[in-house]
Formats: sequence, structure tokens, C-alpha cells
Amino acid sequence: MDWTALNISLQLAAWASALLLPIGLLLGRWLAATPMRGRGFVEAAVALPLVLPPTVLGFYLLVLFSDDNPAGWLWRTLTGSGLNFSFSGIVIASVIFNLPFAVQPIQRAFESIPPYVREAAWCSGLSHWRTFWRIELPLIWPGVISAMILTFIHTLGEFGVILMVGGAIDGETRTIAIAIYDRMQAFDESAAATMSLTLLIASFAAIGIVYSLTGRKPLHVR
Amino acid sequence: MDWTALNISLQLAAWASALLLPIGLLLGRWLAATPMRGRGFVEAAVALPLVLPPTVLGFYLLVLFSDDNPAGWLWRTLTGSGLNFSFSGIVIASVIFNLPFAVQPIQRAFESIPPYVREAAWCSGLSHWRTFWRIELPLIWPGVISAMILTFIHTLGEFGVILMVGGAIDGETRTIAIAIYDRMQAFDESAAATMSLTLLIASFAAIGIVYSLTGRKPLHVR
Amino acid sequence: MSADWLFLQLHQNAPIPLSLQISVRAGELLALVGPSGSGKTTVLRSIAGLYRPQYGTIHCRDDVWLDTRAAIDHPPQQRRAGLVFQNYALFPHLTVRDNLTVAMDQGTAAAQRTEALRLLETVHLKGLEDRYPHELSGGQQQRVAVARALARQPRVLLLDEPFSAVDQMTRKRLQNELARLRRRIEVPIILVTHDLNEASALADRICVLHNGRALQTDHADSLFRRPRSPQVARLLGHNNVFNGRLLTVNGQPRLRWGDQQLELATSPPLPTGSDVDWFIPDSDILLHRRGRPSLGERENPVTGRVTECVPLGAQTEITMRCQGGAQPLRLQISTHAARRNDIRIGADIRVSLLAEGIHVMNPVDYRADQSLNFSA
Amino acid sequence: MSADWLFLQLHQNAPIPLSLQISVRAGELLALVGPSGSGKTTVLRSIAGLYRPQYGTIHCRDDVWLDTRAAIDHPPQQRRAGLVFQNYALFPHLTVRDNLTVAMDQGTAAAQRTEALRLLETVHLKGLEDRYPHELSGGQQQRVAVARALARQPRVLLLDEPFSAVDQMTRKRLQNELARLRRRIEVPIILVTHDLNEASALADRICVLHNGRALQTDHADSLFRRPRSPQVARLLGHNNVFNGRLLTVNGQPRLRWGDQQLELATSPPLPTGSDVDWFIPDSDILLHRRGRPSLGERENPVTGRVTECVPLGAQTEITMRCQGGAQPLRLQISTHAARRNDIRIGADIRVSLLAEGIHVMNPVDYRADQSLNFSA
Amino acid sequence: DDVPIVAAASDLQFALEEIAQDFTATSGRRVRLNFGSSGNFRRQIAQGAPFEVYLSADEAYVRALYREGHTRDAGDLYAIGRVAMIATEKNASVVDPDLVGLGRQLASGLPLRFAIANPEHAPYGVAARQVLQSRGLWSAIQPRLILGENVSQATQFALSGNTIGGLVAYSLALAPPLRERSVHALIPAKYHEPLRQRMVLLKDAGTTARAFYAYLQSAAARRIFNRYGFVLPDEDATAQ
Ligand SMILES: Nc1ncnc2c1ncn2[C@@H]1O[C@H](COP(=O)(O)OP(=O)(O)OP(=O)(O)O)[C@@H](O)[C@H]1O
Ligand SMILES: Nc1ncnc2c1ncn2[C@@H]1O[C@H](COP(=O)(O)OP(=O)(O)OP(=O)(O)O)[C@@H](O)[C@H]1O
Ligand code: MOO
Ligand SMILES: [Mg+2]
Ligand SMILES: [Mg+2]
Repeated sequence: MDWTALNISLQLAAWASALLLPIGLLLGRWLAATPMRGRGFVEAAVALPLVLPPTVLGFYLLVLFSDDNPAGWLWRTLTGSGLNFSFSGIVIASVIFNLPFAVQPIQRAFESIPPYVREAAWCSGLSHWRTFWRIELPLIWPGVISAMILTFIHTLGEFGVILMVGGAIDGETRTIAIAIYDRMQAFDESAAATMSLTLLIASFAAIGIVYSLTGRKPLHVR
Repeated sequence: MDWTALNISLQLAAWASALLLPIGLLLGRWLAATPMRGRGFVEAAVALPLVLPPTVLGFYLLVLFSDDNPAGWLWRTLTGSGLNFSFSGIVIASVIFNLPFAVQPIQRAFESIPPYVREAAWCSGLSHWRTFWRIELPLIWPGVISAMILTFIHTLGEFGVILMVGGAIDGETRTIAIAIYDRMQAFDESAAATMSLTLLIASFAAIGIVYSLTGRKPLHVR
Repeated sequence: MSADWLFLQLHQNAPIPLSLQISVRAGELLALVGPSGSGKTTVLRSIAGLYRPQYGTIHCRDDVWLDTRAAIDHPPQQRRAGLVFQNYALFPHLTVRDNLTVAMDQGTAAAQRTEALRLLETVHLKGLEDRYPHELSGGQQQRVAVARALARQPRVLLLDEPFSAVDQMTRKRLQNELARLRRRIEVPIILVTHDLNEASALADRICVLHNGRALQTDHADSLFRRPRSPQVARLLGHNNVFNGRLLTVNGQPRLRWGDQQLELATSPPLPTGSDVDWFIPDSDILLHRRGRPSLGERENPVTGRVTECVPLGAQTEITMRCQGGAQPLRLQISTHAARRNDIRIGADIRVSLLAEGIHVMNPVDYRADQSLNFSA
Repeated sequence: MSADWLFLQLHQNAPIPLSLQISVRAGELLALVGPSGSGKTTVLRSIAGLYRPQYGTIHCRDDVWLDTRAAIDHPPQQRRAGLVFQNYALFPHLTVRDNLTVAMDQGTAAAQRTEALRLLETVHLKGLEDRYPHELSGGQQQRVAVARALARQPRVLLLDEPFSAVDQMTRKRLQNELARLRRRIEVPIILVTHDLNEASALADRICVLHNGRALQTDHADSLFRRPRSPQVARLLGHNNVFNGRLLTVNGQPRLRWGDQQLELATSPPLPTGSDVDWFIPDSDILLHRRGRPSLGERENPVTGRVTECVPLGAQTEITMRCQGGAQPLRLQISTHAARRNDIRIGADIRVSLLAEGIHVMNPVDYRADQSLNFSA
Repeated sequence: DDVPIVAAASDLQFALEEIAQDFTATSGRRVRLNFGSSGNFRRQIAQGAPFEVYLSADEAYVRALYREGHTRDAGDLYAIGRVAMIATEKNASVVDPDLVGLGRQLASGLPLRFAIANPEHAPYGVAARQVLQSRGLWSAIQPRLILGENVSQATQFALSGNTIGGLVAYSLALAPPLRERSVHALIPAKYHEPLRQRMVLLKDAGTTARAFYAYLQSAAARRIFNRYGFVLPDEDATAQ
């Protein structure tokens, strides 16, 4: 088992999920609250990163992140280091790539809150912020869990984008998915199988426990 | 633009979505209706295909589908042809790979139907089947649309699994994602860019229109 | 075979206590009344097949819908019970018309639409058939729910406070429609209501539920005039429930109440000297009017002083402290009469407790119940 | 500044017609009554800031909550209006206690819990504080909603049929609590109710709404005795609304009704010969009893025959066809009196229409309204 | 309708396209070219992929397939790959055959990045590592390496921003699309083991495949291989 790569994968997945949580909540909330017209196209835009093959998306991100491009240049100016072939770079790439998986479930969850529940919160004096924390968040919780788990595991398994943007630097951007792929390509099938199995079992247990523990609070009044 | 590849991609995505629709509905409904205990682990199992890097998953499917294996053997016995390097093979691979994207949104949508709506349907004499068609399906529609669109575009963009299982056979398993990837590998960046852009714009328009047209019916009583 | 159309028997201790036995004939309307949380909705849900009590049997005509011992439990669809949900439970994505037609399983689409329009007219909702439920007011939604329950042509009609959200005028009209309907559809109807006037106006019999127990099931008149226990009397909103002791004076039954001895119209089947609860309905308390002697004034005259006088529209509620240490009496008289007779706080008045109205309860009927733990 | 605590003025033609002006003083309770779908909920939602009418102003004390012309529209949070939703709208994921504490913005967590318990006791829900809303009956949920509205310490209390789902006993107790509360919290209260008894028992003034228009706002007594228009009279459930013509006989005002000439207590400010609508409340129709002459019997005696006789518990409703071609009269008498006087269908009876009760309406007040298109 | 699929290592991308065109022009027959990682093709062939000709970048894969019985014979050596240093114009200073410039850059301590194919499995990655090792730069450069999945991706890395250059297939460095926007230097063969590229006909190869296989060994094809910087088997003493 390549523990370094696993560690990086876990960190990457954790970062991507952590960053997508607020993004998903904001975007999902906004999409759920916005009246129909035009909204469909924002939803479409959110889904677009999925359309391109990962390596190709990765290539465009590589170009976008390079110092010759305003985005990459700005990042370097602000942080002093480049985005390409860095951990930050693959985190951002993962965030972009997982956008639809984080936004969609959260948006649907927001849409399923009956409007009068929100109104009752306002009339009970809860600010929009407190309404969000005390009322909406607990009610959309299953959707948030879905979003986070999909993001997390999709990041664990993602290969093309991360290889392209990250360059498989040992200890920095070489994730467990790349490690498994490399072992496989080197025809070290038993090592690949061991790593795959470990990852599968660990993920299965972890996701299973998360889903079981985040048992649903009552979402409906009789 | 490689129209043959695009055509195959669209057919593949359509098949995968079409097959995942009933699977997602059945599994999502079952998961939504099953009491908590143990359910979390089924949900975890559904998510597992995402954990492995696509090429590795593809390799394992390749092995699984081969004639030496009961699954592959059974398929050949029934259909007379092998699964590997065939269109059927990449359809099945896509179905497996997209399972979580189809099941999760549908499951959450089912969960957000208040129990009394279903009860009212039963008391109105609607069989489980009619309750499903006339009441539940319209109410979970946004979730189904989410599921189908995520599946569709994720299949369009999928590369590793399909390349591995399908072998990029022109006119059969060479998808637009592979075509774009090939142009990229050949440093024919302008062709790659043209294809990418065409795909992005077409997808954007298509998804945008679908989301806008499937405008939400009222889901809540005041 | 039971002669009853619908028969049920439910028993359960927790989580919702239930202990009752009810039978309703075809075309009969049984009102289910009782305090909030007493289990009325749960009983209807059990009949409809939405709630499964621990022990129970439910028969409808010759069908067994539920028999927990025989492990028979028909699903709601097979029971064909039309249920109006307390929270209406309309289908949010269907128009008013489609909320009705979806519940119909006979006739062509066109016939169903016609039938839906007819039903909507019955509940006074003509013109709203293309609205969605969220575009309706509370009372309008409730009426759609009633129409939907009828759309199914149910074999049992279960109405959970079906008119609670509509104004009195509409309510009256709907009550009339219901009365007319009863004659037409000839199925057992159970009506949960908080409005005792509604219950007595519409129901053949009334069942008083408390904490899941059916305390008494009786015709409105018997129930109001001869409640089985002080508890039933109080649940029915009667104020004048008192303690007394049975006497026999000159061979005639008498009731000692404070210092007074009240005449009784009939002799209760209880030994002389028994401590009993007794009750008198408002209609049998006769106010003596100034200068206008009335027929019943000889009977059980009671004198007292007005301690409260609350006008409630056409009626005024009066509390009087009686002479002779008896418990205070409450009575309603017409506001007009109160004005004419100059009744206000502090005034001395005299009433007659008509012997015919005095109802002495038989402790055997309810003392056993009292060992039970009743909560609010 | 207005001396009123709460003042509102709303106008809109579509989609929900609204046209009213209401002011409520601190500590005053205004009842809003009107048929189902007349816009009561919409008015409360407008005050709470959940609905934005096309034109309108809402002031509360010195604050402007809404002024559509000045583009002022405060959000619900800033309005501090406690609203009991018609469908309760409890927070499904919070226990009963937390449904209350979440609405409190003062005090420590412990103090809030204590306050929540106190409020739950007020609505008679002690012991249910750890339940979730889906574990409560309809009436219990409704009472939680009432307690939650109070938990906020509102500056205006808006109650949308707050007791519609509770039984009469609990309802009475809650009404008493509300009456007590009014004195304590000293804020304007608007109560939507379908129960006119409740309205007259609790409200200082009653506003009758129809199709979004406030037809009349008045003290209960004035409203019931002197409705402004036949429509108001009918909306209040009065049956005895008739047409007549004003006369002057020997310098005295008279009302021609069929063949009869009725005495009037006061002279209406209308020219002799005017065709008018008039009305008499139930309390001013006096039944002549056999052998018991009553004080008012000289006044406007009317003879007729009973065509309907429906006992409704303690009261019996009687319809009589009057001699002289006048429209049929309806009256309620005590069931006891009906029995004693042997009143049944076909019986000839005689009543007096007390002059004091006859209310002649001024067409100027309502004829303008009738040009409007009223729908069901 | 016999259009066989030819599975070819990605360093052949340009050379083979040209050869295939000539083949079609002369014979009137067509082939379909699938470029990719030699390792993936080996795996797919083992699972029965419908390829008819396999041109590997690593002869070990061909031998293994032959042992497993998926091929007609042990195939033929068709070319020997060469490694080149490649970089963008901006970084032309690192481009020299003996990696002097690269060594200097490394010594300067600047945070540079350098691209090669993954030496764990890609033949050109292995060769690149040998070059770096023999120049004594391996341990210094190892933490700075960007590893491409195959040699094509390594080339993309080398020419993207944020790397100083890379060691890739000479054949790619000579390819028309790259020539204009990069500078390169051929690395002397002595710095690495020869990249012996072997091709083979698979079990089900048909007539066209066999014709194409033969054409690949023709003088015309060899000229094209040569033009793309491949050493031809009999030009080199180490071949056979
Ligand atoms: N899931 C549950 N767990 C425990 N108790 C419950 C649950 N659901 C309901 N109850 C309790 O069961 C009792 C009966 O409820 P039910 O809804 O039948 O009352 P009801 O007579 O219809 O009252 P209402 O007139 O207020 O509608 C109530 O006291 C309620 O609190
Ligand atoms: N979205 C909407 N579009 C059109 N009409 C609507 C909409 N929502 C409500 N209405 C109509 O507005 C009118 C007023 O509704 P409102 O809920 O205020 O009535 P209400 O007086 O509270 O009635 P109830 O006593 O039945 O609760 C109703 O006739 C209703 O049908
Ligand atoms: O087989 Mo390659 O072309 O060295 O990746
Ligand atoms: Mg109930
Ligand atoms: Mg309302």
C-alpha cells in the first residue's frame, strides 16, 4: 500500500469536499430560490465540467493555470507559487470537476423544503442566517451528505484531470488512484489489486458508517 | 468534428441513461423506503464504482467480462458475442460507473415526499403502481431529471473505463471523448479545441433547454 | 355475519392507547368526538389501513379488513375507505380537478371530468377546478379533500374534521350536502368533529373518545341528556355535574344536594344512601321570570345570587351561587331574557331544576374506568 | 402619528382581490371573519410581511412596515409579528420545545427552556415537550403553533384560526388563556375565526371580510344588531333579513312588510317611501307562549304556521310561514320551550318582532358595493 | 471490407500516420490506427482485443504476448527509439545533448520542474531515467519530476508552462506540430539502453494486416521511420 499517495488522496478529497460544501450550499440555495427563467442555463453551466474527457479538461486547466494566463499569473502573484503541478492546483481542479455532484443534490434538497417552513422561521424572528442554520440546514442534511460523499469518493477515484494538472509528483500530487494505475501499468497486478481492495473496503466501511450515523431526523409533519 | 464518435457517444449516453432510469427508480425507491439499519451499506456499495481510477475499474471489468469469467461466459452464451470491446460492453460499464449519480438524486427525491401524500393516494384507491405513476413520479421529477442529466453528461465525458473496456474501435466503441483525447495526444490542439467547444456548446444548450422545459410543477401545498 | 356494515374493535396500550369497539350501519352517520389527542385520527387511520393497531378486528360488510390474530391486514386500496385527512393531504402537483379524477376508477375520462365538476359544485368550489392546491385558501383545500374522498365512491366514508376550516355559512351548506349525500350513498360514515352542534345535527349516534377509550356511544339525545359518567358530561361541555346522595322520602326517590332535596322523575336502580354523580342539562334549568310564572316553577326551585354574567351574542352565560351550600350552577339564557329580567352580577335569581332533566349516573358504569390513568 | 398601534390599508385587484383599511389599538383584539377564500389569511400574511400587496401601507406604532408608494417593505423578521399559520407550519426536525426556543431571541438557554415549558403549559401541552411534530395529533400541533407565536414576544399577534382543530373544552380553556394574555402582553391581536361565538366572546371589534373587502368593522354588539348591509347580516349567519318600505303613520315611523305595518323604535334617516332592507336578530323575536303572556307581546305581533322544526341540541330551529305574504321567519328557541309549547310542523304560532331589535339598513352604505362582482 | 486496427505506441503518432497514408496510396487498402500506451494495448490484447497488428514501444510486451499465445510469432524489431531533450523557446538554454544547461539550472536552486514519462511503466520513461542517471542528475532532479502517463503526455507537460523542459521521444520532437513551437536536442544513444520497438501480427490478422505488416518493413516505410528520428534495426549493431 502506498501510504503517501493514500494520504494525499484523502487530503485532496477532504479539501475538495470542504471547499465544495460552501460553494454547493451557496449555488444550490441560489438555484433553488431563483425563478425559472434562465436558471436552467446556469444549471447547465454547472454540469459542463463533466462533458469533457478528464484528461482534456485537465489540459485546459493546465493551460489556464499556467503563468502565461491571467488566472495562473494572479495566483502566482498572490501566493508566490504556481498552480500547475501543485497540490493547490489539483484541489482547484477537483473542485471544478465535482461541481455538479455537490450542487445538484443540495439544490434539490433546498427545493424540497416547503415554502411555509421558511416563512414560519422568518415570522419567528429568525434572520436569514439563523433560518439557514437552524431550519434549512438540518432539513437539507441528507442532500448535503449525498453531495459530500459523492464529491469525496469521486475525488478519490479521479485520475485524468489530476494527473494532467498535478503531474504525479510523489508526495505532492501523486494520488492513490495514480499509484494504483501505475502499479497496474507496470504489470504489478497483485499490488494494484491489494491497493484497490484496501481502498474499496475502507471506502465501503467509511461511507456505510457515515450514511448510517447521519440518520434522518424527521423531515415531515404527519 | 468526428461525427461517428459523437454519434456513438450520444447513443452510449442515451443507453446508459435509459438503463439507469429504471434501475435508479427501483433502487432509489427501495433505499428511500427501507428503514435505516443496514441501508447505509447498500448506499455505500452503490457509490463504490467511483472509488477506483477509471482505467483500473475498466481493467477489472475487462477481466470480469472475459469469456473465462462466469459473467462474460453467460453473456456470450446468451447473445453469441463477447462483452469486451463491444458497444454492449461499454454500455454496461457506463451503467456501473454511473450508478451513484442515478440512484442518489432519485433516492433523495423519494425521501422528500411527505408520507401522507402517499397515504392519500392509497386511500384514493390508487394501487402502488398507479401511486407511483400518477403521484410519486411527478413529484420526484426534478430528481429524475438531475439523475438523467448527470448520467448522460458523465457518460459523454467518460474516458478511462470506456477506453479500457471498449478498445476505441472506430464506429463501435470510439467515443467523442476518446476522439478528443486522441487529437490532443497528437498535438492537434486546434481540432481538439473545436471538438471540445462544439461538445460544450451543444451540451450547454441541450441541458439548459431540458432544465428550463422540465419546469417544476408545484411540489408543495401552501 | 354481523348486521352492521362496519364493525371494529381495536386494542393497544402504547404508543397510542386505543380501546374501543364501534359498529356503524350502512347509511348511518357516527360522530366521533373527544378531546384533542384522544385518538380520533388514529381510529380513522386504522380503519383506512394506514395505521396498524396491536390487536384488532375490522369488518366491512362480509369482508374482513383486519384481524390481527388471523394475520389479516388488507391494504388501504382494498378497503375502499374514503378518508378526508385532517391536513387535507392534497396532491400538490395536480389541479383541483385532477385531484378528484385521479381517485376515480370508473368511467371514461370525459365522464370522470363531468363527475369531478359535479362533486366540486357540491362542495361549492365551482370555477376553481383548474387551480393547483397551493393557489387555494385553507377552507377551499379542505373542501377539495372532501370531494376527493367522495370521488372514490367509498364503501366507508371517514371524515376527519372535514369542515373545521370553513366559515359557518359554507359549513351549514356543506352539512346539508352531507345530510343529503347520506341518503344517496348508503355507506357507513364516521365524522370526527369538535363541534357538538354539528355532531348532534348530523349524527345518528355519537361516540365519545377519551385517551383512546370509547366512553359512551349513543344517540345524540341520550348522550346529551343521559351521559354515562361525569367525564362524558364534562367532555360534552356540560357544566352542571354535581355530587349528591340518594334518599327515599315518602316512598319517593329524592336527591340530597347541599341542603336541598331534589325531586326525581324516575327512581334510579341504586340503593338509598348511595353517593352519586348527577347532572342536569342546560335545557332543563328554568329561570323564573319576574311577574311571569311558568309551568315548571313548582319543581325543585333553587335560589341564588349571580356571580358571573357573560353575554355571548344571542346567549348569555350566567353563574349562580346557590343557597344551601350546593355547588354553583351555570346556565345560559337568551340575552334578550337577561336584559328583560335585569340580570347582572349580584342579582338574586331563582331557577327550577326540572325533575325530568335530572340524570343520576350509575357508578358501576364508570368507576372501573377511573382506575385508569387519564392525562390531559 | 396615529394613536393606533397597528394600522393597515391594502388595495389590489388581482390575483387576490383586497380592499380594506383596518386599525387595531394595543391590547385590542380584532376578529376577522368572512367566508372561506375571502382573503383573511392573505391579510395576515400581508401584515406579517409574507405577502406583498400591490398597494398598501402598514404602520405599527411609529414604524412604517410597508408603504408601496415609498417603496418601503420591511422583511418579516423586522416586523416582529407573531403569526399562527393556518396549517401550523411547525419545524418538523425540532422537538416541541425547540420549536419554541428557536423563536426566542432573549435570555439564556436555560431561561428559554423554562419559558418554553411555561408557554406549553399555557396551551395545555405539558409533558409533550420532547415529541416531534409528527408524533402529535392535529390539535396538539396547532397548540404548539400558538405557543411558538407567543414565544417571540411579538408586537402584533396574528392568529389564523388558532383553535379550529381543538375540541370545545380545550378551546374554551384556550380562549380564556387568550383573554388573560391580552391583558398581559398589550399588543394588537388579530384573530381569524369561523366561530362567531368565539369572535363575539373574545373580540373588541369584528371585521367582516368578503372577497377581500372589509364590509363592516364594528363592536360585536353593533355588528350583530346593526349590520351595515344585508350581505353582512347573511355572512353573520342571520336568517331574518327582509325587504320593506318606510312609512310614516301618525307621525310615527313604520315599516311595511307584506301586509303588516311594523313599529320602529327609532326613525331611520331616510325619506318616507324608501324601499329598504331590514333585519331582526334572533334575540328580538319573542315567541308567545301558551297561557304565559309576556312583556313584549303587544309589539309587532306576527302569526304564522311552522313549516320546519329542527332540534339542534339545546336549541331548536323553527321556520314559520307568516300570514300576510311576508317572507318566512326563522327563529331559534330552547328545545325545552319547544317541547313545553308543543311546537311542531303545522302548528300555528305567534311571535313578536320587538321594535327595538328591528334594524333598517341605509342603502347608501352598501348599494355602491353591489356594483362589484361578488363570486362564491 | 477488411480494415484492420493497428495498435501503436504513442511515439509513432506521426511516423505511422504517414506510412499508413502511403500504404493506402500504394495498395488501395486502409488500416485504422489506435495510438496509446503500449502497456494498455498489451493488456487489451491479452483479453482478446480485436487488433491485428501491435507496434509496441517495448519489446518485452510483444514477447510476453507471444509466450501467452496471442500472436503468430515473436514479431520483428521495427525501430529503435531515441530520446530528445525538448523545451519551449523561452527555456532554450536547457536544451543541449549533454544536459549541461539542465545541470546548471538544477545547481542554481531555482524551483524548476522537469517532465518525463513515468519510468515505472513507460519505455521512454525508463530511458529518460537512464539518461538522467548517466548524467549524474537523477537524485537532484527526482523530486522535481513531472511524470506523464505516456510519452505524449510527458511532451505536453514539457511544453506547458511551469516546466523547464523534458526528456521525450525524438520522434515526437521532430513532429511537424511541435517543431515550430519548441526547441530540441537529440540525446546521444550512449546515455540509455536502446529502446527496442517490436511489432507483431496478432492471431486473427487478415490479409490487409499482413500486407501492412510487410509494408512497414519496406524501404518506403523505413525512410519515413528514419525521417522521424528512429534508428532502423539493421543500421545499429546492437539490433537483432
Ligand atoms: N408517533 C407517535 N408516537 C407517540 N405518540 C403519538 C404518535 N403519533 C401520535 N401520537 C399521540 O397519539 C395521540 C392520538 O393522536 P390522534 O392524532 O389520533 O388524536 P386526535 O384525537 O385526532 O386529536 P386531534 O383532535 O388533536 O386531531 C395523541 O396524544 C398523540 O400525541
Ligand atoms: N396563488 C394564487 N393564485 C390565485 N388565487 C389565489 C392564490 N392563492 C390564493 N388565492 C385565492 O385567494 C383567495 C383568498 O385566499 P385566503 O387564503 O386569504 O382566504 P381565507 O379567507 O384565508 O380563506 P379560508 O377561510 O378558507 O382559509 C382565495 O379565494 C384563494 O383561492
Ligand atoms: O508506450 Mo509509450 O509511447 O512509451 O507511453
Ligand atoms: Mg386528529
Ligand atoms: Mg385562511
